[in-house]
Amino acid sequence: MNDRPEDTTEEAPRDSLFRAPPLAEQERMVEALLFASAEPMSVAEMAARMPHGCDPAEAVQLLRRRYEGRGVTVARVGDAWAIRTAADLGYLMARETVETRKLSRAAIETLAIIAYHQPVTRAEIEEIRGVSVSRGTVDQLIELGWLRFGRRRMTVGRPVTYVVTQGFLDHFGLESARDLPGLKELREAGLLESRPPGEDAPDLPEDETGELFEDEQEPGDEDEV
Amino acid sequence: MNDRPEDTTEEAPRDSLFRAPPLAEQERMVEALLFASAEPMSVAEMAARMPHGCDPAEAVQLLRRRYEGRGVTVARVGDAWAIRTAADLGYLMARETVETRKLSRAAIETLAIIAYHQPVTRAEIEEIRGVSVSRGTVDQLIELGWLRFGRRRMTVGRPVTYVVTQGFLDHFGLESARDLPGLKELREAGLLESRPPGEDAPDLPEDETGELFEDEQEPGDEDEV
Amino acid sequence: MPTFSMGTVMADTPVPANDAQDWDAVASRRAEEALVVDVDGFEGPLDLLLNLARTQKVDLRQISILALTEQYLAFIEKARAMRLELAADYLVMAAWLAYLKSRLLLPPEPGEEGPSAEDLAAHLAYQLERLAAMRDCAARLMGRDRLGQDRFVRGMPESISTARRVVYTAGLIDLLQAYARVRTRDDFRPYAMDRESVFTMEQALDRLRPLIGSAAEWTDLMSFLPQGWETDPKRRRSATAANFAAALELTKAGKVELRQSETFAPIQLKRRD
Repeated sequence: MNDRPEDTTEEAPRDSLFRAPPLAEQERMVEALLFASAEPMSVAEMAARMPHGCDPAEAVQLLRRRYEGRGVTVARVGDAWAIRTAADLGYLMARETVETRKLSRAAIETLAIIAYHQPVTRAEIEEIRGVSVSRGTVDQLIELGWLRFGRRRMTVGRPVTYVVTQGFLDHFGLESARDLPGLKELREAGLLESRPPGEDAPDLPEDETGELFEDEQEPGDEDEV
Repeated sequence: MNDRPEDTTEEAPRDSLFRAPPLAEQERMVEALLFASAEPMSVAEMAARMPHGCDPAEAVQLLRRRYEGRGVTVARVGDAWAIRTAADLGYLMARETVETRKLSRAAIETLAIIAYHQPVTRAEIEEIRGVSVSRGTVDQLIELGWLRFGRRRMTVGRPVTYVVTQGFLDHFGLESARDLPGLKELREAGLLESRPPGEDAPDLPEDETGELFEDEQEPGDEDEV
Repeated sequence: MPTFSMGTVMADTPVPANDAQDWDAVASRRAEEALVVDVDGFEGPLDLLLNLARTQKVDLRQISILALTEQYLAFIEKARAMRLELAADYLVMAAWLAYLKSRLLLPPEPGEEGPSAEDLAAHLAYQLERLAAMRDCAARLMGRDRLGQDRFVRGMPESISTARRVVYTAGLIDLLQAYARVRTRDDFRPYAMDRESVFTMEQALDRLRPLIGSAAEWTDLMSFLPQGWETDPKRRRSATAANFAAALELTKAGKVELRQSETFAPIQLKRRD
């Protein structure tokens, strides 16, 4: 690192008393400064910290070349310099954690009704469930890609209908919604719950209890949510 | 960068679906991660962010060699890694230093005793210093992130023990507690025992002798640091 | 605490060193310092002993404990003569050293129990050596290239974030069961009738919702028990629990407030406006 030719000082004869460190050493200094600084640093700021006679402008160019293609780069920020993550590696900094959550009872029931009765209107779903269906539940199911709007029903008010999607079929491993077993088959398969409604409420995970207010309201209160 | 030989995937047949990026690319990733983080990062943390099949442990070794003699260095801190400025360039940044709270002599000595004798109980620290340890001393060291509680000693009263932390290693530039200066000499001189070498200390209560075998480790063996 | 001169007793002088750097510097300056001692500058009797031991100008392993004992006792005497208040542990140490001195000077009594005077002296010498070693270690530690002083961390750390993505799990069985549940709700209603002593939370909710409108003032939750459920203990218990759970739900929904002045005191409910 001290292999810089002797002539460096000749370039700055006025500083002969304070011989500047070799350029390679200046590059090290700039590297440390840019690394540790909390703000981008101008050449003047670097010079103020470096020994007399240093040329941070040249050192920063050396450093910049050294970091070409590396995991970080020496970037120009206005008239200052900063070390930044290489753009192509930004994704490493933002890790995604996947959290699995159970679908709320309201959502799964709504989904089931739509799967069995599609195309089905909101009023019909509410009639079957005996409670209103909140916009949030439908939105969530649409966002999950399991629900979409079908054609409007040709009745008074032309209400929208809901149908399940291919994504729904894929997720639940179904060829088509018609393959869903009927009530009789469900009973035979032991899938009918033998508990009266309401009793299973205490078993529900915490966040599902809230649904009583968010979701299951008497039809008519619906839009207050 | 893509000159990785074809047979690499054969080495890890279970990962054949997810071919790891070339090692040079992994080195870039580790570089970006370590530059981005102010805290030391463990190999496991890096691996969690890097693509499947990466080997950050090997990549970090490459990176460490690359930065030898540079303005910043790749430092091992316990079982983690961090980039820190080279110690010889500290004077450049010194003005950035926020005046840290001054440590009392009691705190410094207590810290040294814990580092060299860990895991160590309060009573043992007091024995060595010949004075009681004030609560403020330990609190201050814990607040600095240099101390934490180790396992309780399996003796009467099950006293808590103190051990030093990763933050301690980072602060004092130690790769591990084994690298404490003079540790080997002290051990050889018998100065890390609770009594002079060869002395039986017949006046000690019986249950304290067992502890030497059950729980106490030499500082160098402390893997938790 | 006053400072005072120790005359010839002290050849080098401990200085109250309250921080690392001063302390480091002190080590080198010590020899030239004036012979002024601040008792507060000592970190206990062992520290004082160690400083006295250093005046013997020998390796701590060759220290004369007898001479050290005399030095310590002389120090304490002097301090007392100057009417300095000494902490109890200095006096305890003085007493112990006086005992040790007599044991070292007198021939051992036959049949004497416990460790010999030489063992005690050796242990004291060991303690001093160990303390000196730890001092040295502390100085070496503080003299290392320290973070924030000689070595620096990244000044512009990037946020390394961990985003949370929620994946909903729902299997076919969940779907089928949900449908079955919805479609067979009516079938089950008669079963609920069998459990005549059970008041469910949903029932309590249905009952409370219209009632809370009138609870503009704090009202005892127990007053909301349905008729016919107040006397029979079994029914009362169930209705109380259901009412309480329902009240919590209503509180969570922001419809009512609950309060209880102390443990076991009546729980009171008020409408939230």
